[in-house]
Amino acid sequence: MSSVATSLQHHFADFKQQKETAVLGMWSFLIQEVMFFGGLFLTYVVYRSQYPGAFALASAQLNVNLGGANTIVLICSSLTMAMAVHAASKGNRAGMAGWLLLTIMFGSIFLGVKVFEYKEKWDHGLIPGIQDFGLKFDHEGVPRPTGFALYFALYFAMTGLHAVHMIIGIPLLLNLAINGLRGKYGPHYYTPVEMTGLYWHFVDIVWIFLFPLLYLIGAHVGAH
Amino acid sequence: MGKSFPPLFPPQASTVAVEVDSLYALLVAITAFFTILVVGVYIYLGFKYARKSEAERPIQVHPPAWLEIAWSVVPLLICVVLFVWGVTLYFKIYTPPKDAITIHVVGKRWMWKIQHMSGAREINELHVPLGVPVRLLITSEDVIHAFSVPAFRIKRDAIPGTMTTTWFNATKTGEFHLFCAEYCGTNHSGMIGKVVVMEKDAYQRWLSGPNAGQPPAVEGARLFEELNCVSCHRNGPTQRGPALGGLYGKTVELKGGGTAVADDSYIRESIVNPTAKIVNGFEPLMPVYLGQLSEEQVNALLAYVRDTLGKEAASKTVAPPATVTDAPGSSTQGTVAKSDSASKGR
Amino acid sequence: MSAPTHHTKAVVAHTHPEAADHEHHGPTVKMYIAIFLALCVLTIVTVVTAKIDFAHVLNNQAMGDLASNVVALGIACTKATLVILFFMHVKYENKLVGLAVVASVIWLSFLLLITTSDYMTRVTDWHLFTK
Amino acid sequence: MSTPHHDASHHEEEENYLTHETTIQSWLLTKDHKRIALLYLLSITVFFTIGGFFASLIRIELLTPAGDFLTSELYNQAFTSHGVMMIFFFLIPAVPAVLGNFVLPLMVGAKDLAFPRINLASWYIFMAGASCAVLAVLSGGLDTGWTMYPPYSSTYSQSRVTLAVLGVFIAGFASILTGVNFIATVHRMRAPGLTWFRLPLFVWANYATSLVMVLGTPVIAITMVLLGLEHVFGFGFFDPAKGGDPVLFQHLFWFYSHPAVYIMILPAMGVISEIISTFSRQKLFGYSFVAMSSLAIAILGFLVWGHHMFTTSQSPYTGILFSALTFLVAIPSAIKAFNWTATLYKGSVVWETPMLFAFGFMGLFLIGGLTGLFLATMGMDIHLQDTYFVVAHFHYVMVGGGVMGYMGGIHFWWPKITGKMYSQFWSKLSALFIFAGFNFTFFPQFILGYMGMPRRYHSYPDEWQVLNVMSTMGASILAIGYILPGIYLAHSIFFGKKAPRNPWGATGLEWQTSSPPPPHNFHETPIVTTEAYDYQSLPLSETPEKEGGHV
Repeated sequence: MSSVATSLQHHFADFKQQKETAVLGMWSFLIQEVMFFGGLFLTYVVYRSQYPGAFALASAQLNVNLGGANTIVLICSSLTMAMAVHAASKGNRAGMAGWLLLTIMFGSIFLGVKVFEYKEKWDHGLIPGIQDFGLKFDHEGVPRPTGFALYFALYFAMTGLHAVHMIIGIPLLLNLAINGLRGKYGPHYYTPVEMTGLYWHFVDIVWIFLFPLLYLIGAHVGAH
Repeated sequence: MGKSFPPLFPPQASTVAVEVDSLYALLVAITAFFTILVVGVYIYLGFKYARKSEAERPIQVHPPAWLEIAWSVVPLLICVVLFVWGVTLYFKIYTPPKDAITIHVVGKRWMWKIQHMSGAREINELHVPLGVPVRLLITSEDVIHAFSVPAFRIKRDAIPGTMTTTWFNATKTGEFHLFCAEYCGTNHSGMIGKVVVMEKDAYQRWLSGPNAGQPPAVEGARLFEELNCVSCHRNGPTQRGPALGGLYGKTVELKGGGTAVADDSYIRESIVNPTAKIVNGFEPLMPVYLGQLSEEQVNALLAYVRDTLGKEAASKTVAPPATVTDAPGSSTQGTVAKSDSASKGR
Repeated sequence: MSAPTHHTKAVVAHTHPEAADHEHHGPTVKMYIAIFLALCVLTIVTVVTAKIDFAHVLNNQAMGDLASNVVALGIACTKATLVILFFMHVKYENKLVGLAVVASVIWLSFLLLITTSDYMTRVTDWHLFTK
Repeated sequence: MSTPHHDASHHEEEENYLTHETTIQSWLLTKDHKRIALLYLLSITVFFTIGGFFASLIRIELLTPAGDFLTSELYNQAFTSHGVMMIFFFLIPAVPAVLGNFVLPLMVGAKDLAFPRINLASWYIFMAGASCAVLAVLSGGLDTGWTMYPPYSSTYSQSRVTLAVLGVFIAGFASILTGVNFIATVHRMRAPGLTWFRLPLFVWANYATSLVMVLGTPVIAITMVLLGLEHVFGFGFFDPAKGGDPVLFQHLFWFYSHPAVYIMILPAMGVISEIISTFSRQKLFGYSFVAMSSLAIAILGFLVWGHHMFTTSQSPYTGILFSALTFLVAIPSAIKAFNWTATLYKGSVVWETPMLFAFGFMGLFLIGGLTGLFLATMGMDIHLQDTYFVVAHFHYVMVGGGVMGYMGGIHFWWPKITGKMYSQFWSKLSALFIFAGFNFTFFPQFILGYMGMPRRYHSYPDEWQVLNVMSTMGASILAIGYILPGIYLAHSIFFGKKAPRNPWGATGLEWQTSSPPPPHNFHETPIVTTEAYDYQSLPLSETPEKEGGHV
């Protein structure tokens, strides 16, 4: 379909310039993503330092093993993404498409587990503003400490925005796989694959921090 | 102030007003000097070197390094002076003297509710004695407001969930504007009032006039019984929290390390959100009063703990029962640690 | 901030699209798998260590909390660094990309450190400054 | 900068970016940075008009002490709409997205911005955000103030908070994408030989601005998300009743919104550097100091946000840090002002319209910047915080600085953008009206502020009426000053004299191509061999008399 020649946009001198520009642009975009999540991390740091006990107690409501398994799933998707870029750089169309589909699969598993976890929170009434009886009293009717509800507000804001990023990423990956099979990319031009890869790895990194901050701070509370 | 037209300064009616105005005068002078200098030089050069022919190709001027350094360093030095004076003045404006009397201020859309410790209450008016330092403890019931008295050059935000402080010492009798300076909704510009500065004896008469009421410390004592605070915070078999006699202003040791000064803010927080700081040797058993008590009720309890219990001799408080002092440490745990090492609070 | 000007010149030098970078010097598959395994191991380590109550072990609440946080965040930072350097090829890109990563960390720390400095040093007892 | 003047032979009948395609589709789907700049120009002019309309409502209401022209609700909506429209939908995009978009690729000798499709997307995103905000204003209004402080905005306001928050959130991404585009363009798209220290200062200024846009804007985006979640679902992030702290919002908000002031002022400073150098035919005095001061302002500007919070419960220790860093920002600003003035020394100065705007900028920005020192001084700020002093200060910076720079830039590059010359008489009259009207409007507000008049007041004590009437009178003059360009600039498009390639005798690469430029900017990629502002090698044929005199 589209030949290599048309992949070079008119305002660039050559592929090297085009690729370097794209890489720089993508990293600039990722910087803003860091600051975007930064606002959430700040909110987390402030309230956790104010209500450490309530945060640990609230965190103990999460399933650490499930979260850990999901982390491994996301790391798998990062590996398959890296392999997809690698295959693209070698001009291996089928390989690239295959790795991308695997990435989509792992991403979907992650989101599926997330849906399951959200459902569990719904059942326990831990959703701020919507289904929040569990945020006010525990099952024995003892009032929750101040900060308990803030933890879940942060939990949903942080994991929710993370999930939104993945939901945006999956169609992008699918599009790449289709275009890849149609031969749009080759060893000289696979910038879109590489850029989407950067985005996907970034989303993975966000989770690498969300996991200990949200799941692990109450792990020893649950162990008692 | 005279009726000079148009007026340039609000009345100078507090001890800090003169210094604020002096600093202001310095800043105005700096602003005027640099504006006139730069604009003047700009106009002068603009006309002196006006283009005489279209073919003009002026020789490039290369700036000497000393000039660039000079006009970086001179503003820096001016800034250092302003910075130091500004910081000093800031602490002066916000640090009340030890002998200041306390008045509670609660902002609520769209009124200022004021309570004197003698029991007098007023709304949108603040009567104060001349020449006596007055400390204001400010909070809000709903949104953020700001308590502003231009004649005193003071302003402090009234923040819901937080207690802020400011103070003044009035130097002129008369009536002065009181404003809400932080936008608070529909009738923001109606949240105004006046500060009335009176001679000391006139103030005393006013206190016992028609605005008089029950002192907040008395109301606080009643609440202390009614809410059953007394059962846990009194020495005896039912004690489960720190005894409060002589507590005010002392440093307490906190569970998990660290200390806190039992100031107004600490006591307020310990009422509305008691799990935030647990005194060493106790368990977080106290119910949360966040949203359960009005700001006035919290202030009444605060006044009771500060003005009544706080004046009790600290010796009346004893260590909590031995059952809860099994943690390693000295026997003073759970009570006021009589250390003078002031902590910065949070 | 002064970015490498030689890049512009490099761009000018490369006028043949065909000659554009084919010198691929990214990580190998073997390295990817090694990184992946390291990430998995670190995940397991962080879960296991999180279940230890350091406060109980050290017999000190504050030190215990600190230890848990340092271990959890230390592992998270290590994992993130591995992903950034290898999966995201920063180790193999030019310095400007590295600068972008560093800048994002610095700006994030501006936001976090200065704001938390406020919460850690708030003054409620202004009598403290009374002479 | 000397380049081969290859296009001298065929510049009369040449196809340009305006004429090569004329369908509506060719405008709405254009990827040409010059056309996107014009789309932005049109849209922000509309938003400026809306914002100006609300400003006039405010000034009419304040003619009398009593609140008798508008109800409190309407007044509160008027100042909120004025602020939201002017800040998020006029000032922030004004210089970067219009002038930067048009001129920056030309200045670096590129055929377009690095990512043309993303550039177009940014305009659509901007319009989507603006539509939400305009809809919020029309469908019941917003009464939270542009600062949207909770818990008023989150819990108490009955107005269209959700829609407005969504609008600001969306529009933020337009700004981010513009920033990403500029950064990649400046790093990777410069013409051969155009090294960093040969770049025009407008490019430096826009580069610094882009850093602020990319590093700061996402924080307001997430803040809007948190506020939206709080308002719609009651998540409680800033609700003291749920353990939240309303002051945290102020930290998050000002982490962006203070640097946002530099998004408005930095590129305007870049415009002023271009204008002053061009109209005095001198290389900008202390070029590298001015370039570096842009970066210094961009970086230091991120570390001062807490000076908006000296009267809150913020720690006084953190306050000291913020105060000190705020004073530090004064240094690079002072360096700029002194170097601009010194540029005129031994120059060849003409007082064309852009130079008049630059002069206006100098005067107003100096007062704006120096009154910033009052507010950085902690003890002084207690008295001045949230009064009309602050209102006057930021109008001097953002309108006196930002809008003056924008107007100067529009008048400077108008011949390049449209290929037409505008009326010298009317444009100079407009510059005069704006300068005089502005001072008349806002200078009395400094005095009102020191008297203690709080901002956002619908009614006020009687003794302040005189100054308020003066302010309203000044605003009427200012309004005429802003309406005039709308007339004579529009007139020039149809009836103006044809503009030559380089009407001002300027040195930037944008003046080496025809007016208006061809669709791909340059017929041959220019090669740069000299530093910026090299008027020595400007050929005599470049002067207005030789080239512009006969058209």
